[in-house]
Amino acid sequence: MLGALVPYQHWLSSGDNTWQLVAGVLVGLMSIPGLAVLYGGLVQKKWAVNTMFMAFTGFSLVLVCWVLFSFKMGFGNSWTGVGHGIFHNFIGKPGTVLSHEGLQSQANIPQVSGIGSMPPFRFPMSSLVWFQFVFAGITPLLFLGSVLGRMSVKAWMLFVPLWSTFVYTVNAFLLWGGGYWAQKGALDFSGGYVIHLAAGTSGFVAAAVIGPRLKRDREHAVPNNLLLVAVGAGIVWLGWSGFNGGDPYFAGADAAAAVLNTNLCTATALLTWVILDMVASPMKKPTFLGAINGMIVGLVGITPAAGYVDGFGAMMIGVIDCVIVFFAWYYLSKIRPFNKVDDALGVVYTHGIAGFFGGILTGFFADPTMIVYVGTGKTPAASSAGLFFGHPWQVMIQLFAALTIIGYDAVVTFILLKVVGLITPLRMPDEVLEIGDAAVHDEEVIPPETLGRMASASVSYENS
Amino acid sequence: MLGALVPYQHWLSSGDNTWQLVAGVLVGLMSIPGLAVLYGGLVQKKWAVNTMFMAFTGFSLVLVCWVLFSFKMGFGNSWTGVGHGIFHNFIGKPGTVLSHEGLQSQANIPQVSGIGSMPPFRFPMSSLVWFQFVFAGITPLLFLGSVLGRMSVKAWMLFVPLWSTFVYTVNAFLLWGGGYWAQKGALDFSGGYVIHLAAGTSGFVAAAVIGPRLKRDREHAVPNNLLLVAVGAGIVWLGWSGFNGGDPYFAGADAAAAVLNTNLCTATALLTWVILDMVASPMKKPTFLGAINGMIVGLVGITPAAGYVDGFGAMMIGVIDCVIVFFAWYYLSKIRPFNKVDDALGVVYTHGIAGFFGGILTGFFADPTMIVYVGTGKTPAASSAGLFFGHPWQVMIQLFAALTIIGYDAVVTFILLKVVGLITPLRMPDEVLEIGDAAVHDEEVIPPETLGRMASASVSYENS
Amino acid sequence: MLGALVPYQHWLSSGDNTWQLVAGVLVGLMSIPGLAVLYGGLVQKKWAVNTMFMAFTGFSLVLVCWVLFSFKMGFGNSWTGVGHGIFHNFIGKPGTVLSHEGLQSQANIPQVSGIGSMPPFRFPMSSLVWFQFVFAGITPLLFLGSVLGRMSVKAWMLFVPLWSTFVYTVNAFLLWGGGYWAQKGALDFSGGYVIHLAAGTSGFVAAAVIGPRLKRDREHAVPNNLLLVAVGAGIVWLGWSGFNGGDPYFAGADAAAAVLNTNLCTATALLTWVILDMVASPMKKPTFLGAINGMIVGLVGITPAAGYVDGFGAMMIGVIDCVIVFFAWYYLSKIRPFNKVDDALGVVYTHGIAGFFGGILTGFFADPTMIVYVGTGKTPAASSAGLFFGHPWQVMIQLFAALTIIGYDAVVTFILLKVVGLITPLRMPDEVLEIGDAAVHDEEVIPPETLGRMASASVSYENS
Amino acid sequence: MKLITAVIKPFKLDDVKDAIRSVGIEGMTVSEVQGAGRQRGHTEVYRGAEYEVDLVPKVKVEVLADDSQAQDIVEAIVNAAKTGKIGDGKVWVTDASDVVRVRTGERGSDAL
Amino acid sequence: MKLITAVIKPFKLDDVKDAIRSVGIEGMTVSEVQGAGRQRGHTEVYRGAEYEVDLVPKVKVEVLADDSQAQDIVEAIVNAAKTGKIGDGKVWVTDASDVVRVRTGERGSDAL
Amino acid sequence: MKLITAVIKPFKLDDVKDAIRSVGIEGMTVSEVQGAGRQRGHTEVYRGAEYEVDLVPKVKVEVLADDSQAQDIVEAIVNAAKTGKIGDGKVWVTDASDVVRVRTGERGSDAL
Ligand SMILES: Nc1ncnc2c1ncn2[C@@H]1O[C@H](COP(=O)(O)OP(=O)(O)O)[C@@H](O)[C@H]1O
Ligand SMILES: Nc1ncnc2c1ncn2[C@@H]1O[C@H](COP(=O)(O)OP(=O)(O)O)[C@@H](O)[C@H]1O
Ligand SMILES: Nc1ncnc2c1ncn2[C@@H]1O[C@H](COP(=O)(O)OP(=O)(O)O)[C@@H](O)[C@H]1O
Repeated sequence: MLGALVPYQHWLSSGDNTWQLVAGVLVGLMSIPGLAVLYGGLVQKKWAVNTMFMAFTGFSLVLVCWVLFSFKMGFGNSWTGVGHGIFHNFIGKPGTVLSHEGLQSQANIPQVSGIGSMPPFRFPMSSLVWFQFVFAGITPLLFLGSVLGRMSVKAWMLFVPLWSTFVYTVNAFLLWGGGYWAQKGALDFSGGYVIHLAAGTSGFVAAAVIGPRLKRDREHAVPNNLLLVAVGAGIVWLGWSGFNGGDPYFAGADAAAAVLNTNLCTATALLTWVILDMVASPMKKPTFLGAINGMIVGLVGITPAAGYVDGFGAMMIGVIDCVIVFFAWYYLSKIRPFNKVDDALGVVYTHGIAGFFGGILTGFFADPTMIVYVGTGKTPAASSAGLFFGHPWQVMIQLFAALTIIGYDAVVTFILLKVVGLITPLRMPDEVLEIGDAAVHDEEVIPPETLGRMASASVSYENS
Repeated sequence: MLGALVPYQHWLSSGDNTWQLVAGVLVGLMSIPGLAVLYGGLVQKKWAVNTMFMAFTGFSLVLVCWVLFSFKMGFGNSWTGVGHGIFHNFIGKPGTVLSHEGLQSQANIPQVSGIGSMPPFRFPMSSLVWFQFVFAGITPLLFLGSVLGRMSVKAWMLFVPLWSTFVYTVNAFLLWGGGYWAQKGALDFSGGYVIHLAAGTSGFVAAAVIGPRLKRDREHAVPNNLLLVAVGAGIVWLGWSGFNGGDPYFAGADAAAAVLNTNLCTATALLTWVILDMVASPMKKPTFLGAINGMIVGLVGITPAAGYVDGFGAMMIGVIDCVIVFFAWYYLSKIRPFNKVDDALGVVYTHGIAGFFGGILTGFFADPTMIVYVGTGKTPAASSAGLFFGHPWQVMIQLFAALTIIGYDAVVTFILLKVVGLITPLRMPDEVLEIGDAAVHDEEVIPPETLGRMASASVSYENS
Repeated sequence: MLGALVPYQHWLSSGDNTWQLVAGVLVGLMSIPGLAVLYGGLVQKKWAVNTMFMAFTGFSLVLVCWVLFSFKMGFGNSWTGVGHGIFHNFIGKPGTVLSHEGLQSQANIPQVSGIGSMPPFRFPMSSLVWFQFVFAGITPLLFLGSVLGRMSVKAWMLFVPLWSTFVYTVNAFLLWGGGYWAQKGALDFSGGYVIHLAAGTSGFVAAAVIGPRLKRDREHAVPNNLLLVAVGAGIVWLGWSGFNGGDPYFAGADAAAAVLNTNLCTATALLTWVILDMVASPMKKPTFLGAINGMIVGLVGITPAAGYVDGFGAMMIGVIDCVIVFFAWYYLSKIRPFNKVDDALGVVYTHGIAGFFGGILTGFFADPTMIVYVGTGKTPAASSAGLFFGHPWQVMIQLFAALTIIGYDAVVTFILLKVVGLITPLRMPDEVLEIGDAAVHDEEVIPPETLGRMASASVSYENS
Repeated sequence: MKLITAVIKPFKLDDVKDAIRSVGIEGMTVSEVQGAGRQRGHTEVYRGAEYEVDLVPKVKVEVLADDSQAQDIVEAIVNAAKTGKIGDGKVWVTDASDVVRVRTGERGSDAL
Repeated sequence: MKLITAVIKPFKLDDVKDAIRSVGIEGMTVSEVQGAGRQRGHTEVYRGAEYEVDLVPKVKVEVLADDSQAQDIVEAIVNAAKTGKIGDGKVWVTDASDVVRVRTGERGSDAL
Repeated sequence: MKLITAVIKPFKLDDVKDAIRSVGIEGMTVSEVQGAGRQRGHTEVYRGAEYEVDLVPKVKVEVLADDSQAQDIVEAIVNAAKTGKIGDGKVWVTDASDVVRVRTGERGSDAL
């Protein structure tokens, strides 16, 4: 036979490609419906529809930008060309990934993959674009938790693309795209900084700039349905196996270790919060939402560490990060600036502080016997060591990387919101805030069935 | 060693098999719980249980038929033997796939795979049967949206197997099983015609034959819970990555491209509907259910195209199909026959029309540089070209294939319903319709807890 | 080039590893959010939060024990050393799997894999630990259904780790870890005995020891929301594709057959219950919760059999097991001891009896042409034969294995609860039972929004 | 002043509202209630356990009106709510000694 | 005609319904309400924020009856609803000047 | 005895409760209702179909009080519930001929 059809090119591994695609789907599910209904159930009833609307549109907006220009800003060639220092390694050059090369050629992060620190990818560009998109897409949904209940739809629909373009891509390039902090050896396995610290920081700044919810809403800020919170939280938890498991980019031993560590740290942190609730909270009772908080802290805390630490490290991060966030939640929240900013769902604690300390703890617990990639011949295996494994400087690298993210993201978030504010008001008017969903969207999460009447049924049978 | 146990035969690729199985699970989740709760949340409260009951039983009925006879009708050898013309390439010969060969031998679509147009499969029959079942299983659940709120349970339980056997298998054979339209080069990547146009057409005909819902129900046709709509919609969206991603049958570059295109078209269409809602709807407000409508249109629109078009094509399909469906939804619905048929959830728009134009647009945007299968030696790669890539005839092929589906499905749906109507009434009696779930199933979606009392607790502790 | 980075060791197959990881995620989703919201929706409103809290904490507790000591008790070397008889093949030696070897070395069940009956694994330890954890983690959540609405949180948090350590690991070692019943050839593909018979037995004993729910609660034991039941049930159903599909440990033909069989048996059983509801239940009406019961019976029934039977066997198990459980549910429940124990959700029927007969039926229907592993050279393929295929003794093996599980689990559950009862009361006090969630957790599933006021908002903006 | 209370079938609410308005009263207060009476409830079955709901969903409408309007309103409600089938409901009238409009403090007829 | 209104503990509804029927009245209207009184509410906690619910779920039962039956009904309700613990509720009686059965237009005692 | 019924804006409930307590009455019964009146409802849109909800969520508070306290309570409620915007609601007073505390069987003022 002179030739035949084969399903794919020689560089492609169907196992690795499948893992990358499925991991992407799992992370996608964390956003839609995961976070949409987790937040949709956590807010009071009058804001459930608006919260979900923001989640669905935010996710969509990022994807459109992603393929048009921003994927390359995070994972392409440095915009300012090759060079030293942070300014030459800050952001990638924008470009589309819409062509058949952008979809079907071999995936590649030019400043990272196949050039020593990472084996060449065994899947196509579209798998990489998809996988990295779901991370870019979830980040605005995380900080939505800070600003819901007052941010206007139009402002949201402008701010999300801008933030994703000017903040997220920089975070990603610096740590994952081969930028400055990647070169310095900062560790962020799956986004403790790029995503969670970023969401916590930007959400907090945005909550401050946009201003608080109505007093009346803060006084009745009870969840509308904990069953939906559980649906969302459960999908977020298990979906996180893809979040962290997909980041080695290969379905190997490190991916599996990352999956197990993720779940282990999460279980540990969840139980830690439950125990703290029972002994250190004002009511001394275990609460379901406390368990969910602990769960999120564990998920966030292990994110920068998942494939770098061993199981012991994963459990320690779960305990330590959860204790820190628990006490921040109860005590830090009483002092400035935390008591002056209405961060509606407390994103600054469960994502910002949890991500910050997760990253720092990675600097302590990174275990060099955990092999991310296997060396052959004389090439040593790729792995990383933290303070407890003879590399104390790692903690400082982690700290400085974190401060870069906090500083940059806070400032640019502030500027972008001021710019958006020139175009459209950031807040909804008070009359709209008083009513909520019914005023913003003409919809209610549970419409009062017997108390209304269809007036014009544009899509419905008419009696003839 | 003279021999050993190995996990699988040489023809099997664990990567491809995993992808096919997981893609099947994702599509399965789109039905159960996806559509079940999407529709269950969209209907008014009195019909939520019935809607979900229909979804769970419909899915189950198709699977039983599928393994007993209908899989082979869609994907087996032509019933009427080899020959030319549509009648010799219309439907496969029924047969079971219950034996160990039906489960564990190498998968094969006799008129398609491994015979030039497609490489031989690298997974077993059961993966193929499973993967194709989830498509067969979801289709009746889609047109359930047209007939809910009045179709009787018994009629449903007869109609679904009949429709699946006499309509779905023909659609599938014609386009996917190597039948007439496959031979003519009609493109339907994952079911824009086989599934969505079919569901829209058959649902519409069924709604007409069965008659409208009660006037009282149409006047109170508000959703009972948008959070559940979000749960369902989110699972449907992300699950669609398996819907379209699984259709190359290999976890290669085209699968990845299909996944990315699917999400991209969906995001684009969702945003298009939101913007149209803000500028062209009567209230000029963005609505959550509008976003969901746009999402569905995008998912349906990209379905016939997913692995044939590039990213630009995917976005264009998202915009164009959504604009068409949006205006059909608001204006076409006011004229005959659309204003005379009570298609409860508007399936004819979001699936029928969206699928029809998705298929036509595939005829425009199919990009021949998108490689479905890679050619080796002198064999050219398998790909397809549309009008914008020098193959104008493709649009006509798409059109004629669509008309075949519309015509055949409408007529046979009509006949089957008349037959079912001879056996059992198609509609529930009006007294039952007035009450809803409590009359049909003795269940309510949210039973009034304090207002009732357990009379005979067949499964409960008795005081001794 | 003298060397390079490669993504993984030569023994690792990315396809098999991906399958094992994804199957684990699917099973994890069955617990969280699957069972959490299935049960959370099935209980009356006052217990929804508590039910979900128990599910999330139970799952977490098992994982922590699992990596610290209990995985090795189920899947390690025999604690009492090599030897004959049940006491030398009863339980593994405890040990941690937290080190990098526990995470990244090649997976291995010392008394099973790679030693004749199973090819060597192609994935790392962490994939195995993860995959087997999700089974260990779901089991307590299943028997939660028997004891909810009165078991105290503290007792639960002590009992779950003890039960998992002293009961589950023994079940697993006996049948899956190479213990006594594995050596005798007892068949339990994915846990008909290890998990479901165990949950049914232990739940029933626990319900008896802890005592019934309040009379008042039993009289109002209506579900609080069937839409959430559908969300949970749907995830449980489709997730079960991983439950049974993952158990060959390779993504081969048997995995695919197990997936298809699982769905087929489930669809069959669901329809069987629906038909029995229509002809043999007191009200002669099809019910949604009847369909869900049938679904669960099908899932449980095929679990011990999934990769051993052909499609015909799968359907027969669906029908037979469902008929048995249906009549047990309606008639056995009226006689002692079943009418004396308040098994809140009837776990003893849908898991205990369904699992028992699923296992027995496996002894009838196991088809030796279903190849679990492929033999090469002179090594025969690994497969199993039941009574209908010339191996009548298999039924007795199945029976004795079942009786071992029932006897051991019942006795040890009883002892463990008595021990826990010495430390903390097993039941909540009656005053707490009267109120439910609001008393146990200071939370309600749907807080009454307009009727309360935030008093101290520890995490909220303060007016300055 | 009179307080007219009507317990009606839920789907008749729109008609009853229109009827009351046609008498010249714009305001009313509506709530969802459950009724027992000649109209029988029904049995629900959850997992085989029979659950008797002997109450039927109704809507309660309360209207304050001048003594002079009271009879007209009662008539209007009865006509609008009637289907002739069991369970159509009741209307009753009680005396209200005082009525105040919160916004203005107006009393009596002015408060309506 | 009298309108007897009872606010009771929700789980006593079945007993109260039976008690009213034993006096010979079949019809009544029931609704879910929240009560404040001696029986204290409780505090809920959502993500650390304390939320005071000082209201307690109650069920309200309204029964129209002939003047002659009113006292018996009050007695029957009080006996059936009593647990002796704080929060058992209240029963009160008001005058209804007119009662109509919607279905038939019957008035007064015939309308019950 | 008087029964004071107030229909108010939901977010005013806390203030109204406090106001009633300041007059010396601890007990009251609260329910969620829907009001029609000058305050307009709104239109909701579900998948393009317009759905008119002409009712506005309100809270109803019922308080039994001695005749002597009734006026004070009405004043207190009106003051607490007032925002000055349309839709603040109504308060009305009816006579209760009898009141019983279920727990003790006490009647009249003692039952409050
Ligand atoms: N004695 C009563 N007191 C209060 N409400 C009543 C009384 N009798 C009937 N009702 C209310 O009127 C509704 C209709 O009464 P029912 O006896 O079913 O029908 P009809 O009034 O047509 O004879 C009941 O559901 C209940 O809400
Ligand atoms: N003054 C009142 N006006 C109206 N309802 C009242 C009044 N006082 C009490 N109630 C109702 O009676 C219920 C029981 O009253 P409470 O004071 O708690 O107990 P008890 O009646 O046993 O002393 C309250 O929850 C409330 O619904
Ligand atoms: N005639 C009436 N009978 C009973 N309730 C009324 C009446 N008029 C108004 N209400 C109640 O009072 C509420 C406020 O009345 P509305 O006319 O909107 O404002 P305002 O009292 O400020 O003029 C209404 O929502 C309704 O619940």
